[in-house]
Amino acid sequence: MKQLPKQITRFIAGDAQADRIVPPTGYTAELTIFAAAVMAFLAIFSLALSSSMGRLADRWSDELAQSLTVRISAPAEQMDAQTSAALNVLNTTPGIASARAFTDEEQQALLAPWFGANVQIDALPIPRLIEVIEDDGSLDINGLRLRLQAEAPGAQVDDHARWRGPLVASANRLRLVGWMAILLIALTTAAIITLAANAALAANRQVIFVLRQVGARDAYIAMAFVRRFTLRALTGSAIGTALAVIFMIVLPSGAAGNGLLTDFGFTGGGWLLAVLLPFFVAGVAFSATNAAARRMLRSLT
Amino acid sequence: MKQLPKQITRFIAGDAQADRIVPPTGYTAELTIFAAAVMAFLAIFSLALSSSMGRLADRWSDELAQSLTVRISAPAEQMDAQTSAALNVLNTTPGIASARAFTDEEQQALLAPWFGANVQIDALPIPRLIEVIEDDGSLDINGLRLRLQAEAPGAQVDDHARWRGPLVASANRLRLVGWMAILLIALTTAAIITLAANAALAANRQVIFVLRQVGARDAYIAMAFVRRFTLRALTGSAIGTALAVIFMIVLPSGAAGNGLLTDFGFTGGGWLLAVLLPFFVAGVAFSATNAAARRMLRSLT
Amino acid sequence: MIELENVAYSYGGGELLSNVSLSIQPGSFHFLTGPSGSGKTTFLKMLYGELIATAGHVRLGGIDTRSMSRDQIALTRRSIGMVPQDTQFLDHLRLVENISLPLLVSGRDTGSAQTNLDDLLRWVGLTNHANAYPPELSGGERQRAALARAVIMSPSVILADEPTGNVDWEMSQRLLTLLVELNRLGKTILIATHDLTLIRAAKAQVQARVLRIAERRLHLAGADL
Amino acid sequence: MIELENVAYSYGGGELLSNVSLSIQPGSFHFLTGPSGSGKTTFLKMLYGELIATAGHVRLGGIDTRSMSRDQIALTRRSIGMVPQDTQFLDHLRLVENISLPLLVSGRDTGSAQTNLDDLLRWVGLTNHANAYPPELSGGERQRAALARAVIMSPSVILADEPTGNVDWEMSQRLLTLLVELNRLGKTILIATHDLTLIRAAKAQVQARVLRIAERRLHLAGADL
Ligand SMILES: Nc1ncnc2c1ncn2[C@@H]1O[C@H](COP(=O)(O)OP(=O)(O)OP(=O)(O)O)[C@@H](O)[C@H]1O
Ligand SMILES: Nc1ncnc2c1ncn2[C@@H]1O[C@H](COP(=O)(O)OP(=O)(O)OP(=O)(O)O)[C@@H](O)[C@H]1O
Ligand SMILES: [Mg+2]
Ligand SMILES: [Mg+2]
Repeated sequence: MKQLPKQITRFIAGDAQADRIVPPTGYTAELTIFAAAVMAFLAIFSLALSSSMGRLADRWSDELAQSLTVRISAPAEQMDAQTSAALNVLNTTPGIASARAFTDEEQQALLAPWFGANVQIDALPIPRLIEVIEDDGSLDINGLRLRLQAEAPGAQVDDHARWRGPLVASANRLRLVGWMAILLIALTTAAIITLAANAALAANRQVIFVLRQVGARDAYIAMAFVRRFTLRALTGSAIGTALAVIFMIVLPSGAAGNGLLTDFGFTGGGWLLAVLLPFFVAGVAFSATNAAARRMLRSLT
Repeated sequence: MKQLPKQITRFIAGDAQADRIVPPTGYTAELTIFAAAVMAFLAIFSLALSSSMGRLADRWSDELAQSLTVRISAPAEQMDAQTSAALNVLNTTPGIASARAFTDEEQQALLAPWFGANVQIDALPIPRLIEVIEDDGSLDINGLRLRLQAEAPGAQVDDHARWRGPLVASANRLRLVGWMAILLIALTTAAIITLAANAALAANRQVIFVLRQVGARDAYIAMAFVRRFTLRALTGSAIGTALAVIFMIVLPSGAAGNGLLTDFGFTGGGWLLAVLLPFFVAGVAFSATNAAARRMLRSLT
Repeated sequence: MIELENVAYSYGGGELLSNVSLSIQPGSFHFLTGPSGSGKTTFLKMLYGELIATAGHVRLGGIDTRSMSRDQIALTRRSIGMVPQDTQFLDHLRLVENISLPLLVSGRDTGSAQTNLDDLLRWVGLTNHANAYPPELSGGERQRAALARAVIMSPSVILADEPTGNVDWEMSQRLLTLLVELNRLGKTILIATHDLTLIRAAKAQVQARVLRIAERRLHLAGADL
Repeated sequence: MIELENVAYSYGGGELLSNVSLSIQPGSFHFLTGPSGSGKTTFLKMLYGELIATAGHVRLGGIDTRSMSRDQIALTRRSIGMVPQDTQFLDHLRLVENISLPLLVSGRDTGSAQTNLDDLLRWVGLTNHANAYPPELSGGERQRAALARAVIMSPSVILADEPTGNVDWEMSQRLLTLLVELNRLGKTILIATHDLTLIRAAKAQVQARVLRIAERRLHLAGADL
């Protein structure tokens, strides 16, 4: 294990002379670098999309948690009694984290759009509003309605704010699409690199034949090709990743607010993934080329 | 021109004997088909994303167009006069398509969330609401406020519904990202096919040399390769397109409502583009291979 | 008719061949000799449009190869059979298909050449290998296949570059007989070889001129060969 | 020491070689002849681990090639210099690099072999082409380069498959002299050739046995050659 870093250094530094035995493979080289770059670019973008959508879904879910309102319409003298009865019911209902009556100031603020800021709220027969915060999805709204009807006849449950539910579902689905795209891109990268490595090896059959003929061992021949392809894949995907990151940074960040993509990009974990991506691609290239080289070698004596 | 269909038929049917002169190119063949398929798949998805986002942005923009409300709070006896004065101002303001006072029933419906459905609206000192529909973005809200202050002192302009603005911007940006992805994918496809064609031609240098040696014309040699690659690209991208379309159809369509992706997919024009995509890819393959073949041929006598 | 007028060739360094003038009459039989590396292959390639003289004129059928279009060169090659020194084939096609390749690429019917093809295979001793793929052939078999491919179109000129380098004496006599027969039918023959015994054997059967490359020039060898 | 015991080889059809037994002593000089397609190349490939006998045993240094691992074959090849009939090189490397390739792949210092390399290039007449790329060489030059590559490691066995098929008489004498010299230094030499004059010339310089393949069997040719 202590040898590993040395091995890696040697792998990257390579043996300048041994390297020369593999011809510059021209188009397959460009193909590998290019494909690795594009795939890394697309992967980073999908990752950012997934990650943004994930955060959006989380935020909207949080807002949804406060989406239930109970409205008590009752004659002024019964108002307080019914309010505390309703609060009682709510605080003993499973699935509800907390329930709290709005203060007069809060009610006034809510109504401002309709009446203007200078309305005298006490002069109006305004219902009392109770803000309910759910704690998970387990709240049984119909059961709650029945219990409230019994305890506080003037109480009405209003979940009109639930309209954001489908939005959350959509954001979650976009996140899923993002992850699927990443998976697809990873598979494609592996496949393209494998095919490119195979194509290069097939094109270099003569080289491999000559090397075997003059007494080269399989490991020596395979390593020469593997090094080439791994370094190419690493280079390509590093370029693609860097371009994608730069692109995301300079992408105009749009209007502030709760927009969909105003915070398009990564959080900490995403950055880590972005840094690891080129090494992942290099790893794929390493094993693909190694397998292809061994297979080709076995077909020659 | 009348000859064109015949030429195309001949191109696809090919010359079975002439075809054999090009060896089955193994890995580059698989590479081309695979790359074309994946790229078509991704392109269709990006197209669907763009198209969905476009529709979403359009719908939200439409809703935004009705996002302005004017509220008239005035003593009951001045209400009608101020309302018609305000309507007057609104109807002569540039950038406003129409303005219309809500009826009592509409106002009651709007207030229902706050007071319940059985509130007696005439008993309340409720302001009159005027729904304003903008026609483009040219409305000068501050100018409008000043004019209204002069004509109808009780009028207040409320554009609180504008909160969806950033959402529309975001949807538009997602649409843009989708188009950028399509562009990137198109460029990548062209590049991968070009590189694969070049790699295959480089690997077949001996074949081309022998053919020239025995008296084959450039056009004959080039066409053999071009046919191969074009048909491969067509096959690959048709497979990819078909898979993407099937995938989109079976993708669970999620909750109904105004979700982001509940109508993820194409409208008419999108379907047309999907059908055309494989032919576009085939066209790219045709010109890329032709250019590569001509280039390689010129390097041999 | 092949004409060379003050031809020179250089691969970029000094001139390999200088001031070569020659006229090869239709129906004539020529040998080309010279030490290894003297330029025999280079010379043949010029007669074939694969290399263009760096100075002077090489005229095939009266047209300077330098002014020929690529298609003209392709068409000219259909009347020239070339046996290259390093024989190359389409490795994915069987031997018969490789031998009839010139017919295929020129759009001729390969069926009508069938008897011709069978006779040819028998003569060069490859009947048993008709369905083999080129990598399955021995060195001498490849050389014989290349000769068969060169003559299948019944070209008016046959250029052969060391056609007997890998075959035994008996087989080289057989191949020579084939070329002599073709010459009697009016074909022009030019053979580059370092095998002096082959030249001597040929001279017994046909009137052949021997050209020798020495010190960048083309000489006509005397009767001492 | 190379030993063959009841060896047979078949490419899938009938047997090409049958019942071949032979023992090649270290330091011996052998020629292998036979008509084109008789199996000379096939025979050499078996002595080299490229083909494995379909019956019988081929033992190199006492070990049956059939039971050798791939790495063992690679290592064995470092003590066998092979001049193949169809010479192949790494076309992206210069001639000197190609000739020293065996040193490179076996991890030996190419620097120490420098004088050796220079002498060798001079002997095979390729000093002027040291920096050329293989596709820029003539047929004979390639063959000479292959011989140089085969002997650069000073292997104990040298197998040469038609090493003079593309060179003129003088050059073939030069190459023969090189091989005779190496034989005098104790190397085992086996040359497959159809060139009987080469064999005769060699017999004047060295005690050589001539093997002939005929009708699937290996015969020892008499003194009549
Ligand atoms: N493509 C090339 N670039 C540079 N030099 C070349 C090229 N091809 C051949 N030469 C050089 O030109 C010289 C003549 O080569 P050519 O093949 O014509 O010789 P040759 O007479 O046919 O020899 P041989 O009998 O060995 O076949 C050689 O020294 C060779 O190295
Ligand atoms: N890979 C192969 N598959 C099938 N048959 C083969 C293969 N290689 C060679 N042969 C056949 O085996 C026979 C012997 O081939 P080999 O190359 O050993 O002959 P050779 O004696 O070296 O001939 P030459 O003097 O022409 O080089 C030939 O008839 C050839 O067609
Ligand atoms: Mg030559
Ligand atoms: Mg042989």
